[in-house]
This record gives sequence, structure tokens and C-alpha cells, in this order.
Amino acid sequence: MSSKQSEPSSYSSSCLEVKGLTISRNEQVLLENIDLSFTSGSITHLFGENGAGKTSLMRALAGLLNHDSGQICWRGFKTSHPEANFSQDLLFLAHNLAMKSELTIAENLQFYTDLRGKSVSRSEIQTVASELRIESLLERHFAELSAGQQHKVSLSRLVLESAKLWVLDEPFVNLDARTRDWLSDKMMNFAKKGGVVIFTSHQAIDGLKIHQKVSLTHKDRNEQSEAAA
Amino acid sequence: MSSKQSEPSSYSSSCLEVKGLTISRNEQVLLENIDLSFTSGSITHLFGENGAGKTSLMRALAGLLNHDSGQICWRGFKTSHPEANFSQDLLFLAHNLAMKSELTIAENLQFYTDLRGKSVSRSEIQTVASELRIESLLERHFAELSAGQQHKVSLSRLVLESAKLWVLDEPFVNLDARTRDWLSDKMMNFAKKGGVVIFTSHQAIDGLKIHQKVSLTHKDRNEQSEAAA
Amino acid sequence: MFITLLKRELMLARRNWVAVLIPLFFFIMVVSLFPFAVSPEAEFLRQIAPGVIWVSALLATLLSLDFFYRGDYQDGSLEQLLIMSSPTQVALSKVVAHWLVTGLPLVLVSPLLAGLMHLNYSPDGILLERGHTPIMMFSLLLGTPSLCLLGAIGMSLSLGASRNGMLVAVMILPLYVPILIFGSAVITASLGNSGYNAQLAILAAILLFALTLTPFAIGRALKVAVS
Amino acid sequence: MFITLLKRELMLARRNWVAVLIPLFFFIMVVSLFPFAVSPEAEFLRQIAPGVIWVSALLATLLSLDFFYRGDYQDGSLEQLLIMSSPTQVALSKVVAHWLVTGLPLVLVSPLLAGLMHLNYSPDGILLERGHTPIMMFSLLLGTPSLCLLGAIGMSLSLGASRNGMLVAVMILPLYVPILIFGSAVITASLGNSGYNAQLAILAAILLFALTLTPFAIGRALKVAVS
Amino acid sequence: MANSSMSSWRWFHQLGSPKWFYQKSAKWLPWLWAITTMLLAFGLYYSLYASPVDYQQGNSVRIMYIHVPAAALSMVGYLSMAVCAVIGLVWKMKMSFMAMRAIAPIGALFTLITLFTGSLWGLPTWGTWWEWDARMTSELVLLFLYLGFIALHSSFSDRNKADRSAAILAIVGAINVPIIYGSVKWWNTLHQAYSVTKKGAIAPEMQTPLFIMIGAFYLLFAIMVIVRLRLEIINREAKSKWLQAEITL
Ligand code: HEM
Ligand SMILES: Nc1ncnc2c1ncn2[C@@H]1O[C@H](COP(=O)(O)OP(=O)(O)OP(=O)(O)O)[C@@H](O)[C@H]1O
Ligand SMILES: Nc1ncnc2c1ncn2[C@@H]1O[C@H](COP(=O)(O)OP(=O)(O)OP(=O)(O)O)[C@@H](O)[C@H]1O
Ligand SMILES: [Mg+2]
Ligand SMILES: [Mg+2]
Repeated sequence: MSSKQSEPSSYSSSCLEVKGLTISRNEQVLLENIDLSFTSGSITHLFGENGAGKTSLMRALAGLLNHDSGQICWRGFKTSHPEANFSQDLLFLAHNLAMKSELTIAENLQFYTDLRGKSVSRSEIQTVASELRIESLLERHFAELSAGQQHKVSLSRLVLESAKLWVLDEPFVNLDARTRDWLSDKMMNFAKKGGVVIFTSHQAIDGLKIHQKVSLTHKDRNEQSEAAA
Repeated sequence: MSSKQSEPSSYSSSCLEVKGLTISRNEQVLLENIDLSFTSGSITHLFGENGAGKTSLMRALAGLLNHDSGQICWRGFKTSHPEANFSQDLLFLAHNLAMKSELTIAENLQFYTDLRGKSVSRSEIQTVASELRIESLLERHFAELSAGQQHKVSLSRLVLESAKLWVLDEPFVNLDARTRDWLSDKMMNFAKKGGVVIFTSHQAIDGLKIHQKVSLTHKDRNEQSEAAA
Repeated sequence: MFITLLKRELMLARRNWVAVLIPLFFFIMVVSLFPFAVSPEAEFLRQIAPGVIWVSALLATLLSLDFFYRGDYQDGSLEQLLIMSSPTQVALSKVVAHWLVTGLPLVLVSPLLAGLMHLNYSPDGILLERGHTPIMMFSLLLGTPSLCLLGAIGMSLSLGASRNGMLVAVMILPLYVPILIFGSAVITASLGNSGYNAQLAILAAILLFALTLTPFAIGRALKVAVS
Repeated sequence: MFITLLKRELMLARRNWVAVLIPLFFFIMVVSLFPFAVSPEAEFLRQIAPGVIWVSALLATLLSLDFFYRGDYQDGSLEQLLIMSSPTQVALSKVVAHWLVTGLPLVLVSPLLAGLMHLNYSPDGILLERGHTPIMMFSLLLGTPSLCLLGAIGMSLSLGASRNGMLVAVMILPLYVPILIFGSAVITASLGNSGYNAQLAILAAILLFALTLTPFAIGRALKVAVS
Repeated sequence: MANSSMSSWRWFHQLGSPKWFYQKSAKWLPWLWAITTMLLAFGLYYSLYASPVDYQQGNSVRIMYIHVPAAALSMVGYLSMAVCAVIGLVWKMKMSFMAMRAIAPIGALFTLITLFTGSLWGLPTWGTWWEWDARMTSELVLLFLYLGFIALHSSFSDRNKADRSAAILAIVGAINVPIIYGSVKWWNTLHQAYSVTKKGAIAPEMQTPLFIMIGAFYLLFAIMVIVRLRLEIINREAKSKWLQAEITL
């Protein structure tokens, strides 16, 4: 894994640190006192059975879900702290693809790069699209795509936006084999350049080199019996 | 594959026949003049890259998407014909799980069995739920489940409703390994009893015995070049 | 089948009982805006009461449609319903539930608004012993089912179109004009102590007409929406 | 950042230009319902005009909110916006877009309604050379931004709650009452040839007040909605 | 007999083919334009200069020659839209839906013209540009119906769905038009009696130009529909080979 490190050096200093994180859902503790560290250049696979709390953890990392206690730091600063510049560094892809059905694919992608204050040329968008074999769809409206095509559009953001932390919830779902390979390549490349990748998946991905596996376990069953007692 | 055939004999006569089916999307022909036959007791895997038209074909089979020409017959009758009793025999699971977030899991499931005019006891629901490890969630509201848990609820319908044709769009998505196994078992059992299964999946499913593979190919690229010419 | 469908709609409504109360609140609130906006003078309110009450009832019915159709469309339930039973039955169950849950309560709560709008006073401010409230309720009772039926067409048509709840309003408000005219005319006639049987008869005729023709159209529209 | 966000909202609105016209149509249609429901007599219409126009404008603003918030919430865009920029900016961009796309056009189209409601006639039916239209427009111009701001709070709060568009209406209508009172009072005063500066001043004060306080509240509400 | 029904059937099928219509209408259009311009020029000359001034209304009566034809077309437009809708739904004919879509904005335009000329006329004759008179009011409601139709049709991204949904609305609306007209008339007579009587016997020297103008407006309407329909065909069949050949020619 000899990385070329051609990207800005600030990359390598990035590191996401989770300390004593406790998350509740529905007034029940879901994840308790979790410590995790995601270092620069690493790919982390979050796994666990359905309902273990993977999505909840990711949403907490992204600052969307409140946590009961503990802290989440990015480059040594709390993620909510402006110095951390977390909102610019983070790219979070969730189940909801966050694309507008009224806009064309190209417009949707353009908006997100604009929001990062990064100007992206049309040809860059075209390059990604042709890698993903959706170049002929760029002028179509998002609603008129198939499930997998929509997913691909959302994945294009990974390449177009220069984030430093990818948090991807089930990114391999609905993709055909070729696109799965494309995505694992991108993930490995990104990690090589010093990025941090956290993803969930229920399927094993051939050819994807994972540096860290985090297993979450279901607290529900224990609590159920507690509640019954 | 020696089947026990303990179920009603009408099962075995079930057969879905597709003749000369042509489907358009967006005024472009997507699938042209397709002939397919799904015999009783068979499991068919529809595959093809993203946007090939798998979902469209399934929706056409279910009578939700209009086709330009061709016909779809169930037990020798057109599916729209009342004699075919198609609406009672078909169970179509799509990406949208068709569950109400305001109702509990149990209530949601109950409704669909009621709609089939089949009375299902509470214990039957409990049995499926415990197989799927969602028995503790039966009284929860649908919206409060994780993605995979929601999916499991939708899959419970397969067991509770006595349909004869399963049309399943990406049923393995979001499921943990254990549930994938459960589903392939159910599919094989159902086929053994004479049911017809049609499903799509981008991942290979270990242990699932598939009788027929149908590959759909993308017409888009050809048309694109035509339009450009 | 129909019973199962209807039970489902009612159960969903019961679960969302707040959502069921909301059109009622809306009805009451919109009517009560007028004293603020126009004039709180009793005689004046009495004159505009038929119109204000009917327009508000109409808007409340129209806007509450969303609840019964949009959700089922978005979460895929509508597809399932249409696969598993006939479109006309689905349509009817939704209209009936909508009326039971929104239309009927509007009728029942309307006496309150009659009070607010001084409908039970004679022009010289004397409380009438037999006010105009019963006839107002009767006009609403005859009119609201038609509102539900016509509204359902618009709602079903707009489902596949856009997320815009007002689209229905724009499509359907013109069609509501006759119901509005005769509905409010009944009350106005009663206020003027003239006969209102003709108007009531027309309201009833409209209802019959709507009942026979619209369920099929709604079913078709729902089918188109999911395609 | 703000500019990017605002451009996005306006682009979405342009794409849905029909959706943008719909509140306008709605505004016009609801006003035109009243002659049917109340009475087409010119003098009478003139008297209820301020109230009717204001109530309709208020409903049109309220109901058009959905378009700007619900979609982004449901498809996950709102989450992304809140992750990538600050809640207050998101809130402001939405309110500004909503006003530009709905509020301002309402003001511009209102003279038409003034015509329909005979607002430019003297009580004895003579066409005034300097009618009450300009002052009506001015009152709407001052009032609609406040309607957008207050409405946005309600909308954001209701996002996570239920799919019910009317919930906003019920939450926010009471808050709209002061705006409605002073807004319609401006026109009524003008119709009665009395002064309306005090009412205008109050409308302006409400607007200032809303502008300074609400964006933060809307941002917070949005943040809660996605959590 | 069998033969004639066969040929009318064929005609129906040809009309259902965008290609056939596109090619034929290109031949019709110049002729239509010629006849219409002539008729319109003649009608306008006759009505604006050669016809008598009304002894009560003065020159403003000349608005009638625009107003009445436009009013007639506004209603015919909605009706034809509904007819197209039925044909489209029953025989699944795409062309019919295209025609329906093409008619909508033109019908709305004629409705607007009616309203506008009516108001212009009202100002000198009644001293007000708007009265809630039965005719005028139902014309306003007709405009709303058109707007609703257009709003619905334009709200879909999927044309197929848009056509079928809007067709249902057109039919429901058409069934309601007479009901609306009837109720508005009833409502209006109940509420107030007009001092201004609208109807008077029309003098023959006014009737002839009026008829000419009505004829001209019908033709104008037809031309506009054909032109829009051709645009619609270009829009929808952009990817078909015959059209690309047609356009590059
Ligand atoms: C905005 C206002 C008006 C509207 C919407 C309107 C609408 C209509 C409509 C729908 C017709 C029916 C055409 C037909 O049956 O073929 C009509 C006819 C007519 N209108 Fe108007 N009108 C308006 C104002 C006026 C005014 C101000 C006058 C004259 C004082 C007027 C005089 C006529 C006449 C003479 C006819 C022909 C009557 C007949 O043939 O029976 N209209 N108008
Ligand atoms: N709602 C729609 N409107 C117009 N075109 C559509 C629509 N949905 C899908 N399409 C187009 O139809 C084609 C087939 O889509 P479909 O959803 O059937 O693909 P699929 O095989 O299910 O793909 P996936 O594996 O991504 O789910 C795609 O090229 C897509 O662009
Ligand atoms: N919106 C919600 N409200 C309340 N509880 C929820 C909600 N979403 C999820 N939960 C509960 O929180 C737990 C964790 O859910 P989460 O979505 O994080 O699981 P997950 O690991 O992502 O599962 P999956 O593999 O199915 O996606 C589950 O037990 C679920 O029941
Ligand atoms: Mg998850
Ligand atoms: Mg698919």
C-alpha cells in the first residue's frame, strides 16, 4: 500500500476520533460508550446484523443524530467546531439520495460542487459519467432513471467533490458488478491519497481492501428481556 | 428436487407466459418483442446491468406498467382477465415497501392477509417474525425500524399470504447474511410446492438454486447512437 | 374486500387522529379569520356567513384530500392495493373514509360556526328560536360528499404529477362552483325566509350524479398515477 | 454560499414553473369564489374585498410553503444542505426564494382581483381615478414577507411530524392574525377615506421583527426535522 | 357501404399517424392561411368600417366582431379537447392526445380574448369592466378550467402519464361545463336583475360581418391548432427517423 501522496498534505492529518459515544433511539440505548478511531488512509467496514445501529452511528458521525454523551473529533477539534471545517470535509451518502427529480443529472451534480465552492467543469462531470456509463443520461431528469442509475449519480459526487471523509451507508446496494468494482477502486484510491472511508455493507466486496472492520451488535434483545422482566 | 406437493394441486398448473412483449419508457422502446415462460416450480433470476429494464419488466408483469404490444398470460388467460384470478395469485414486492409508518408491523401484515381474504392468526405472524428475528418489533411502528428491518417485514408477506407467483424486485438488498439464507430457503420451498418465483438481484446468492436465468440487455446505447446519427 | 379497504382507511385515520382533527380546526380557523379581516359587525357577518362557511368547508375538504391519497402513493401501498383489488373499490373506500373522517365532522361542527357568525339572529338582532343552523347543516350534509368525490378525481390525477398539494385545488375549484353556489344559496334563502327546496334538490341531484360517475373516473386516475 | 443556495431554490422553482403559477391561480380562484358564495353585488363585494383578498393571499402563501420544504425533506436533500452549510443560511435562502416566487407575484397580480372585487369604485358606483389598488398592493408588499417568514417556522416544525400539509396551516394561522388584521385594516381605512399610516407602520414593524428573529428559529427547526 | 366504412376507418388510422399528419398538414397550411387571411381581412374591413355604428353604443359596438367569435371558439375549444380526450383514451391514439394538448393553450387564449374584449366593451357600455354576469362569470370559470388542465398536463415529466391524466380531467370538466353554466345563470338571476339588457335584435348589416368573422376565427383556430400540433409532433418524435429526414430536407 505504498501511496503516492500527490494530494495536499493536509489530507494525511485527517483523522476522525470517537470517544465514549452513546446513542439512543426511541428512549433505548442503542450504542453505549463506543470508542473508535478512523485514521487517515483507512477504509473501515461497519458491519452487524439488521438493526445493529450502523445507520444510526453514521448519522451521529455526520451530526444529524444527537448523541447522549461522548464526543466526535475531526483533526482534533469537535466536529461542530468551526475550526474542524468538518462540513466541508465530510461527504455523507445515505439511503435517500438527495437528488432533485426536477433537475437533470448534470444540474444536480453541479449544485453540490457549487455548494463546496469548487468549480467543476462540464468535462469533469462527463468523465465520471462515462466511467459509470451514465453519460447518455446527463440531461435526463433524475426521476426517470432506474434504481441503480440513480445510485450511480449519487456516487459520482465522490469523485467530483473534494471531501476528505466519506461516510457511505450501503453504497454497494443496487449496483451491477461493474459499478461495484468501480466503487471499490475509488475507495481504495481515495484511501491511498489519505482520505478516510467508513462504509456499511451486508455483502462482501471482492477486491476491496479493508483496513478496519467494526462490528456492531444488537442491544435490542437484551433490552427486550430487561423490559419484560 | 423431489417435491412433497402437499399444497393444492392448482399450484402446479400455474404458469406465466409472456409473448411478444414490447415495453417503452419515455417514448423509447426499452424491451422489444420479448418471449418468456415461467413454469410452475421454477425460480427465475432476471439480471442485467443497471437500467436494463428489469424493474420495468416486472412492473409490466404485475400490470402496473402499460405495454405497447404483446400479451401476458397466467394459466392460459390474459392477466387482466378475471378468470386468471391473477390479482389473488400474484405477490409483487417492489422497492417501495408499501407499509404504513403509522401502523405497527403486525397491523401492516394483517391488512395484507385480510385483503387476500385469508385469516391469519397472531401466532402465525409471530412465527415468521421470530424466524426473521423481528418478533420484538411487532408492536413498533414501521417508521421506527432500520432499513433492513423494514425490508424483513415486507418479506414476511411471502410466508403469510398464499400467493402462487412471486415477483420480487431486488429482495436481497439490505439484508444481513442470515436473512438472505432465510429468503433463499423460502424461495426454494415455494418453488418445490409448485410456485413461480421471478426475482432480480445484482449479487450472487449462495445456496439458492436457480432454474432459469434471463439476461436483459440495455437498448439505450444503441438508440443513443441512432439518435446521434 | 371493500370492507377491508374501508377498515384500513379508518384505522389509518384513527392512528393519525390529530391529522383528522386538523381539517376541522382549519375549517373553524378560516371562518374565524373573517371577523378579523372584514368586520366584526353582527349583521354583516350574518350576511357573509353562508358564503364564508361554505368556502371554508370547501377548502378544508380539498386540502384534507392529501392525507388519504399521497401517503399511499408515495410508500407504494397504492400499487399494492390496485394489484390486489379493483381500482373502483379502492377509490370508493377512500372517498367514503374521507367523507366519514372529514366531511361528516365538518357538518357536525358547523353549528359552532353558525354561532360565531350570528346566523341565528334575525336582522334586528333577536335570537331566533328556530335558527338557520339545521338547514345549514343539511346543506353541508348534502354537499360535502360531492366535494369529496370530485376532489378525489383531482387528487388522484395529481398524484403522479408533482408534490404540489395546490395543484388539486387549482384543478378542482372550478368544478366546485355549482356545489358552492347551491350550497350557500340554501342558507342565504333561509336567511331571507324564502324557499330553498329547489336548491336542496339540485344539491341532491349533483350528489347522485357524482356518485354514479366519479368512482370509475377516480379508479382510472389512480391506475394512471401508479403506472 | 447563500447565493448558491438561493440560486438552487430559484432554479427548482423555474423548473416547476407550473408549481410557481399555481399559488397565483389559487389566489385568484379563491377570491373569485366569494361572489358566488356571498353575493355578486358590487357594493357588497367592495366591502368584503379587503378581508377576502387578504385571507386568500394568506392561504396561498401558507399552502405554497410545502413546495419549498417538503420535497427537500423527503428526498434527503435537506440533510445534505444542513451538513454542508449553516441552518440559518438554508432557512434564509428558502424564505427569500419563497417570497420571490410566491409572495411577490401575489402582490403583482392583486390589481386584477381589485378589479373583480370592484375596489376602485366609490360607494355610489363611480369609477375612481385614483383607486385603492396602490395602497392594497403596498399592504400586501409589506405583509407577505412576514407571512413567508412565520410560515416557514411552522413548515419546518411540521416536517418531521407528519405528512400533513394542513398541520402547518393550523399551527400558523393564529400567528397570522395580527398581520391579517393590520393588512386588511389598511385597505378598509383607505376605502373609508381615513388614514392608514399607523397600520402600515405596524405591518413594517412586524416585518422587521420577523426578519430579525425567525431565520434562526427556522434553522433550528430544520435541524430538528432531519434528526 | 362496406367499402366506405373501410375507407373512413383508414382515414381515422392515417389521422392517427403523426408522420401522415405532419406531411399532409404542411400542404394544407398555405391554403388555410390564404383563405383565413382573406376572410379575416374582408371581415375586419366590413366590421370596422363598412358596418353601421350602433345608435346606443357608438363605435364600441365594433368590439363585438372580435368578442363574439372569440367567445364561440373558447367553448368549442374545450369541447374539442374533451372529444380528443375520449378518442385518445378509448382508441389509445397518441395523435389525439397531442391534439388535445395543442388545443389547450389556444382555447385558453381565446377565452382570455373574450374576457379582455368583453371588459373593454363593458367600460363604455356599463361603466364597469367587470360584472358578475352569468355569461362573463362562466367564461371566467372556463378560463380556470383551461388553466387547471394546462397546470396538470405540465406537471408531469412523463408525457404518457400526463396525456392520460389530463384526458380524464378534460372529460370530467366537459361534463361539468353545462352544469356550471346552468348554475351560474340560475345564481345570477336569483341575485340581481340587470338594468342593462344585453340582448337586442341584431341588425342584418351587423350580422353578415359577424358571421364572416366567426368563420374566420374558426379557421384561425384550426391553423393555430395545426401549427401547435406540428410543434408537438416535432417535440415528441424528435428521435424518429422520418422526422429527422423531414427536417433535414
Ligand atoms: C369580460 C366580459 C365579457 C365576457 C366574459 C363575455 C362573454 C361572452 C360569451 C361567452 C358570449 C357567448 C358567445 C356565444 O354564445 O357564441 C358572449 C356573447 C356576447 N356578448 Fe359578451 N362577454 C363580456 C362582456 C360583454 C359586454 C360588455 C357586452 C356588451 C355590452 C357583450 C355583448 C355580447 C354580445 C352582444 C354577445 C352576442 C350575444 C348572442 O349572440 O347571444 N359582452 N359574451
Ligand atoms: N420513471 C421512469 N421514467 C422514464 N424512464 C424510466 C423510468 N424509470 C426507468 N426508466 C428508464 O428505463 C430503463 C429501465 O429502467 P429499469 O428501472 O427497468 O431498470 P432496471 O433494470 O431495474 O435497473 P436497476 O438495476 O438499476 O434497478 C432505464 O434506462 C431508465 O432510464
Ligand atoms: N427513526 C427511528 N426511530 C426510532 N428507532 C429507530 C429509527 N430508526 C432505527 N431505529 C432503531 O434503531 C436501531 C438501529 O437502527 P439502524 O438504522 O441504525 O440499524 P442499521 O444497523 O443501519 O440496520 P440495517 O442493516 O437494517 O440498515 C434499530 O433497532 C431500529 O429499530
Ligand atoms: Mg442501515
Ligand atoms: Mg430496478
